[in-house]
Amino acid sequence: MKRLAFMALAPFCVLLLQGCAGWQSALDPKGPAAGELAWLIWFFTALCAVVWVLVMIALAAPLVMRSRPGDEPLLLNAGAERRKMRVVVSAVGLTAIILIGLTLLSFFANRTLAAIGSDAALTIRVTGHQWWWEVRYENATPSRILTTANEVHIPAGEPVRLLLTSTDVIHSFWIPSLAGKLDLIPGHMNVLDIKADKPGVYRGQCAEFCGAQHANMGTFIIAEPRSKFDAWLNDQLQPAGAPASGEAKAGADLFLKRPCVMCHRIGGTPAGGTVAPDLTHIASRKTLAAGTLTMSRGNLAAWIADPQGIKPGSHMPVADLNGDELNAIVAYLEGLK
Amino acid sequence: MKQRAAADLSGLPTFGHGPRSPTWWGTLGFMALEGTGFALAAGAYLYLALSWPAWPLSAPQPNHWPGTIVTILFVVSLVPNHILHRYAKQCSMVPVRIGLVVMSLLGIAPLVVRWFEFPALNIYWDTNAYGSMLWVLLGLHTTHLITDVGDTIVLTVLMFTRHGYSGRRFGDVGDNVFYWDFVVLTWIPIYLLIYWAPRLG
Amino acid sequence: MKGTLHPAPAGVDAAQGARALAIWNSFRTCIFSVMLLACGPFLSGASEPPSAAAIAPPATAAPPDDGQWTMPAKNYASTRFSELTEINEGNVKNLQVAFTFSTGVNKGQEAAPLVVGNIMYIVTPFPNIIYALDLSRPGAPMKWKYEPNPEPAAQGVACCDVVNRGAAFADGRIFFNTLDGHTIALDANTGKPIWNAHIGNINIGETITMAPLVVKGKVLVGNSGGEMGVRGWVKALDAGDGHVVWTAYGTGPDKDVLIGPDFKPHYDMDKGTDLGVTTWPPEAWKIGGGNMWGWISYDPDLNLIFHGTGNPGPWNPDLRPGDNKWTSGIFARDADTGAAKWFYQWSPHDLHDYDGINEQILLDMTWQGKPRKVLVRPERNGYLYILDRTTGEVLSATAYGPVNSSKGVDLKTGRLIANPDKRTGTGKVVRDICPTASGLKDWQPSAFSPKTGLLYIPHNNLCMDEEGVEVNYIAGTPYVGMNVRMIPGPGGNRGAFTAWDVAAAKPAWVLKENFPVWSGTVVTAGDVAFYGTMEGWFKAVSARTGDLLWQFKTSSGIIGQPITYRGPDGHQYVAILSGVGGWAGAIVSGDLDPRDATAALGFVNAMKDLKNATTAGGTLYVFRLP
Amino acid sequence: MSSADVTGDRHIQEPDPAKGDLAPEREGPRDTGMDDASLHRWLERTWRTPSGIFGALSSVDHKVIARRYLITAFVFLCLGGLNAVAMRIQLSGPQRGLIGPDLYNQLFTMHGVTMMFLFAVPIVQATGIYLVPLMVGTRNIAFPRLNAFSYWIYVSGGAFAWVSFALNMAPDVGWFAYVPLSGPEFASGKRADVWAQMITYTEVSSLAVAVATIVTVFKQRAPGMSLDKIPLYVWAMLVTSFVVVFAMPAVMITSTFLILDRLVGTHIFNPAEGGDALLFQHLFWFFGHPEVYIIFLPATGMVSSIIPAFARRPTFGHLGLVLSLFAVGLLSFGLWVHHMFATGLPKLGASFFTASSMMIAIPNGVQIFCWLATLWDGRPVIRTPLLFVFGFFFIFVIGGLTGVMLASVPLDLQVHDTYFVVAHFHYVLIGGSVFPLLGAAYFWFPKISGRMMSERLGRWHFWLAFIGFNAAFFPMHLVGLWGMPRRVYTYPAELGWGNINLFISAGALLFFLSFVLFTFNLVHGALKGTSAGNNPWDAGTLEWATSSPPPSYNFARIPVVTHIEPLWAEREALPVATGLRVDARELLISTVAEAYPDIREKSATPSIWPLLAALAVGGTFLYSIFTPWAIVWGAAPIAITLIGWFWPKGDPEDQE
Amino acid sequence: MRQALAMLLPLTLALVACQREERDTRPQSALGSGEQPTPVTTLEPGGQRPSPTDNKAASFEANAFHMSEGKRLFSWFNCSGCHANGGGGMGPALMDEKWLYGSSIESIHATIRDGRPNGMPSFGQKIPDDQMWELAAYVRALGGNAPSSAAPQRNDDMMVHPSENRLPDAATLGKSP
Repeated sequence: MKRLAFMALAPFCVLLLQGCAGWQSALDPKGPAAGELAWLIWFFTALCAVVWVLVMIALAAPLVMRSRPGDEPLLLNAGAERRKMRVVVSAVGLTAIILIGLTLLSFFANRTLAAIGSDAALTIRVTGHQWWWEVRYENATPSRILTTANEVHIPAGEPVRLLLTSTDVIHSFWIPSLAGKLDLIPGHMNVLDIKADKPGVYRGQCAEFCGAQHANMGTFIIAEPRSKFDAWLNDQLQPAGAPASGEAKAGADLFLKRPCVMCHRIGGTPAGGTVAPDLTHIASRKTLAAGTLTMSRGNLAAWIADPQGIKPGSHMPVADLNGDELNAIVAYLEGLK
Repeated sequence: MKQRAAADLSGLPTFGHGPRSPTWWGTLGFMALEGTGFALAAGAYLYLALSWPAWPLSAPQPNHWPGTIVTILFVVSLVPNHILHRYAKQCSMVPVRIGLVVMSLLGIAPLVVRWFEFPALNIYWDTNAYGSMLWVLLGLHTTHLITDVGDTIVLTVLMFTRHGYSGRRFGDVGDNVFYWDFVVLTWIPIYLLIYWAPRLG
Repeated sequence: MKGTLHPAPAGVDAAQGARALAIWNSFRTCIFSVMLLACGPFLSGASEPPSAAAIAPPATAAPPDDGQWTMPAKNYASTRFSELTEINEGNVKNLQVAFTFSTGVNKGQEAAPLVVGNIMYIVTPFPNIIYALDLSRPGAPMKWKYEPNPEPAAQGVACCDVVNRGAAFADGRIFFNTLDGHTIALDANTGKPIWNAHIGNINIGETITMAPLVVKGKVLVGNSGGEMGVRGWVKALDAGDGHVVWTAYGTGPDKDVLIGPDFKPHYDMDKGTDLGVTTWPPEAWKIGGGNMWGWISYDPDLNLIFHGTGNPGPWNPDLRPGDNKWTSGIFARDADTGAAKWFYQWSPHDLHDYDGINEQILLDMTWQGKPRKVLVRPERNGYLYILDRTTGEVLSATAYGPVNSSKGVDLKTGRLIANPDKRTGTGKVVRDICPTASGLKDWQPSAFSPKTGLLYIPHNNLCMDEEGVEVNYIAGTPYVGMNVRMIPGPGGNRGAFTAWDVAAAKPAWVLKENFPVWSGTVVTAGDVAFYGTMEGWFKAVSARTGDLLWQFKTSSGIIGQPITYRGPDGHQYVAILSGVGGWAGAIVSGDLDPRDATAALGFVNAMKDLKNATTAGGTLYVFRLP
Repeated sequence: MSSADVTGDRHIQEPDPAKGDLAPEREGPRDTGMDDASLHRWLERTWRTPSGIFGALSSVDHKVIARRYLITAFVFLCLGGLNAVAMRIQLSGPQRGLIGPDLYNQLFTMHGVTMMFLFAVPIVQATGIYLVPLMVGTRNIAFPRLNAFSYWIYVSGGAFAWVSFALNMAPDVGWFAYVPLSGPEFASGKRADVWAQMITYTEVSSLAVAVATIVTVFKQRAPGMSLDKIPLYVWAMLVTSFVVVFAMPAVMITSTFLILDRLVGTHIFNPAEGGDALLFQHLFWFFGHPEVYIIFLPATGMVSSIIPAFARRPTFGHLGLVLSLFAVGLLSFGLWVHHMFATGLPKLGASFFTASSMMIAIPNGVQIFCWLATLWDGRPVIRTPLLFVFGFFFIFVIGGLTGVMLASVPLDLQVHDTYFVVAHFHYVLIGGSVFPLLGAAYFWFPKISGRMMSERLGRWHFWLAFIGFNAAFFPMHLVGLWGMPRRVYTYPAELGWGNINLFISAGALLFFLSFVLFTFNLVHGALKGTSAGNNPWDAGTLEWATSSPPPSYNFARIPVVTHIEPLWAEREALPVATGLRVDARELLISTVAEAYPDIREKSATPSIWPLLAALAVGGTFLYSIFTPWAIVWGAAPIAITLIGWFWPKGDPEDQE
Repeated sequence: MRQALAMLLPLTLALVACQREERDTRPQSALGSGEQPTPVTTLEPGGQRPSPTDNKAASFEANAFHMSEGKRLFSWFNCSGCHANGGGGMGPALMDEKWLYGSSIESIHATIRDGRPNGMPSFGQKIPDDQMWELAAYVRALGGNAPSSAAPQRNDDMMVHPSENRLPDAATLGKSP
């Protein structure tokens, strides 16, 4: 039987080794907050494992050592009971000490986390929508306020302050490899401070059930060196480039004539929707539809042609375009770097 | 398994009043859970009131007079209620019948005034959360009031039938008295919350 | 009241040789006026406080009254003051109807009739028909009419009823605007069109409702559409052929706003390069409002025109962080080139749709011992501003009604001190903001009497709840992003007619009205002030005390601008268009449903009972003494 | 201590001589001195459930009702399990298109709602309904008609939810249905209304059972069963019932607020008009956390019953265990906020809740250590029930320890709402409740059915369940830490969660199969099992003192209790009390603390009215999701059925 | 026979409920395009025309999800800018009994699609057909013309009027907004 139990456990060990990697893992910290938390997770896990093993030993011991299966119920021996009482009381005492220790540990970890963003220079407002993220880079000069979607670029090595809120239902912003999650609640404004130690791409996704497409509400934090970040910000602040080809030109016209214009904004054109992701520089993003598809011409076409097949229930409607129209619009959007 | 007689119960009475009777405990249990409901509803009110600096959300103050009249009626009703309780414990039929009729009327009276309390709130339930909470609190208590008055009336009718001459029925009267105390007591904090809390802010 | 008993037009018997008489009459009045003006200081010195005597419009902007009414504001100084005295405090109670005329359009009649010579011109709301009535003949028959046939679709993009605020007369021509964005010049005598300039595009939500102003051979016109994401502008059209001489935008880069080296704003907050761009999120200025749909004044001495700019769009302030230049402010521009001279922003980063387009009355007065050329502005945000019109410096800003959306104006920086408790934003209802989006006073113009030194302000007394909501910019559709529901203000009276003592900076008296006073006003040298109510009363009150002297119930609520003129018979007449509508009266003219608190951008909630008080109409009433 | 001490005549109160206007008390035959055969005939005639469908529907026998409860709850368990299997098939690989989000969201909501409200709470209460009256030595539960009513309410509530599911109307907002997602704006149609009303009225049933249980324990204990002699299982049910009484109103208030917001336009959760979405979470978790203990505490009672029977000695630290039950019950109300750490509450307050959440581990530790001490000192006989208790230790301790991790604010921010949490609460709920329940099923099945279940199949069942469970849920800890949020109907392939999820799904299937085996064992045992006898395990508590299955009257004569394990203490002859009437449903009411005999009270006779009342209430609730006027229209039938219920019928039971 | 009837009853119930709660977001070509001509007047020389109803209208008219989506789009597409929350403003009120261009869902759909001369823009190219049906269904619900079991409810926003499924009762509420 014990062998059976071991066999059951063996695959876990394999999986354990396989794990830890990945760009959306709490065990693969890439920032001070997640690092602190990963340490905490490992410490708690180790301690809990020790406690568990002790309990299991205590459970197994009488079974291994049992001499005679009982028959008549035993009557109690007051002296033996008292001795045992001492053991049990000390076990409880030990439990209490461990728990107090863990409480203090998490209290101090909390304070460490709170200290991360106290000097954040950059403030980004993230607003949750069903089912995408609106990202707004605050700036003292209003004309340098950038609004984009689904991807958060940050300068690496600097603390960044995120202001989290929502306009519809509750969402939760979670980039496991950088920090713990925090909810976006309508009527409330939450503050999350994050910092990425090194440049990189960190995936995250909505962690509070938010309706039909909760599963496909991904986001990315892209940490870059400061200079690259500044350049990126400047690029993004520019209005969309003019369509390059004739097809793209036709696509731009179609964009304004067909349903796209009702919800999306493209800077530099009359399209000014705010209830859907800003598309001014859509082609510069890594993914489409909040992390659902990687950015490519084919996926762009697939997404526009059948959003309800790819992300059923999302607010992107099927726009009833013919093949040429679809190609034209894709050609246009593809050029919006 | 073999048995041996160890006690004789034949001399025990067949009914009891107050905490001796299981019904009393059942009533107490329901009071506990309903009281929890009241407490949570009141807690929700206070939670919202403390969340919003502009509470009561620029609504006009409620007219407290119907509520105050109800409160007075409630407090007054406690006197005959407890007289009724004494007679119920003595199992004397005539005073109990009179007492129940009185208590039915004293139950209906606040219910009638309660009808005027709702408009006196000076706000609708769908105007804003303050209005919602007022209606919820008042509605919650009114539900209890209606059910208890209905209960009292049924019991009154019952006591005028041949089924009344039973120790258990007198026990029921006692429990009814007990529940009325609950209805009155829960009203006091709700009354203060509805009519006087908005006047504080 | 008495007027209703004598409906027959009088004075017909004197019709022979009326023309000659009229000329003589005007001559006589001129002489009298000059005498009066000359004696004014001495006459009034005895009865009025000395400071009042010092306040008067500049003579060049407010020339002596000729008994005509050639522009809605009466004169370039926008005083709406008539020197006629035939109707006065003593006899106004005898006023009776001289004639009436149905415009045939049952929408809000906000226009001021014009009287030039023997002809009265009235412009109706959409479809903007212009009628010329011959005053020299009994019953004032129609001389001609002109139907511009504007596009019906324009009705769908007009924010607050399909009103028109009047025409302007200059050089034998009548200039007026149509809802669908045309400015048209007609021959005043024949009604033949001379030119027709298409300057507004209804497909992006642009309409024109304002009355043009003709200054030095240029027709000044601005657009409406601050609720549709339309970028505001003022254009100067050549009065001769209608070509655009200059265009000054309300937002955007300096060159679009005609900000050049001459631009010398008084306050630091208005200094900088391309503030019309940098105080907006990227490109938001392109759809940011700042429209000019209200009143322009002109000072010939300084050769400056003064005009306000409308609210920034959308209303939801979360969508446009920054000061949102150059919205909700006032420009002084060179009358020839349009170049901006100075600017002052009434409501930086406007939170509550406080358009800055109200009338500005140009006055010369003594301020702290020094004579100053000032500009008086009862502003929508609730303050009565006195600005030095040469520099744009705020001399004083005093609330003339209940205001809690702000805590006053910092005279050092010139900035409005917003009340953080009343800051609106997405997803929360902010309650009891006073004044409302329609302002303590909306477009309805006030009048100033140099005789009394009082400014007669018809205004609202409303408060509101507001909640920002997300909104899409879709060209040609509304771009508001705000749920609003209005409620009566403190005291429960939704309107008031306030006489404001400009020198003392306090109200002389206040008349409470049940409904907002959405009509303009006129005051005469006979010390009578006229205004109308939304129930349909046309009222004459004493300009000194506010006592109600006379009132007449017209067929519909009044939101028009009263005028007074000397008729061909030499007698003084008072005219008003009756016909409820506008933003405040949209519930009646648009047949809106009062169950929806946010209907008509929230105004309906405060006007639920208006449907029981009046119905739609469109009738001209002209009164005179028997 | 002899039995005479506790029931001595000096404690029995004489009837009050002055009794006003009472009808003369009618006398009937008593059991004193009656021979066993005629006693059985008498009692059977008095207490039996009437025959026929009508009779069955009118039954007020706690065992009959408990059996129905158990079977119904088991059916719901299977339905909820099928939901889970469907979800696991969808999740077995990335981007699988078997089930779309609309159905998936209904599936996991129904899974949660069914398991929490239609399976876990009802089944522990059902076990209590069956066992508590037997364990305290009485003839029926207190308020038997209320008990019958509660069943009808429960079953109609469950049917309501599942019929809605069949009609594509099932709630799809998660079992805790946070606003605004479940609010009027974002949950269109009637799905969230179904959630709200179904919750409200299944909780009515739980509350009714809780009150009945409390009163049964307080007032109907056999003579001599003073507080220190109450079996631990009964203590657990008592504490559970108290937790129900104080926690369930919170969820009723929550769901009522929600339905008010949705149907009549109140603004309690509308932040724009002065409400607050977080209020919902506070109210819900004020119920939701105690809910876990409502499910867990009875299971500890079961463990405390099974362990001494197989360890062959009384439980170690009886008093400690009772006190820890109380401590857990009390503390469970102080840690609801640890479900809300990610909502951005003030840091200091959150730390307080960390401390209180950690603290509840101490009483739980006391329990574990006491049981271990019992086993350590006993001479364990390893049979299937005990195997499941071992499984309970193995699994629940992991669940408890991950619970400690979740109680830490910063740590929770990483694992909250991920599969780590899914793993945690399945370890707690399945390990802490289902495994003991399965053990209890094997343990008490002989009592209920009179037959034994197969020990061989039982062992197979255990290992299959044990391995299946751990294979399904242990990897979830990992995948949660790797960033997989809960309630996702699919996940992208590039995140590398595919293999582990396939493994999880395989484990889930295995776990499901173990229940197929269990069902077979149940049916097989009920039909073909060997006869059990009164006390197959030679256990010590009173339910084993009567026949298996027990007669309709439970005990021919009411036992007199002298010891905490009466059957072990009195091995040759059980002391009993005599003197009750046999022609009327008379049972003994005793005093609260010492359990002195106090009153011979009549228990209610069978009645169809509870069913009718439940139909009236159920109809009203159902109708109320369509119009608030339903409450007004429904009041009349409810009033009529309640009057019918309480109006005396002239039975001997009504007369006194 | 009776059994068959007993089977039929839940089946019909199921169908009715499914239709009310169905959440199809992909256009269903099987339902037709809804492109039929819808006259603005009821005057029809030569006898009354059968009322125009196709599958498409029926599948949207009483569907809770679609009406609720319609409500969302009503504000997203700025319908609320002109028609407020049904009370009107720049455009006419939609919650009253007065319909300038017909009150049927087909007429409302045609109004959205083709526009109307006095200011209603044509959204034919700008809004996918299904969303126009959703909007039309919601607009009908504004006037209390939808089954209350499917009508959308209030938004988590300013209370502008009682929720749509209570609108017919609004008159009895007196002062309630």
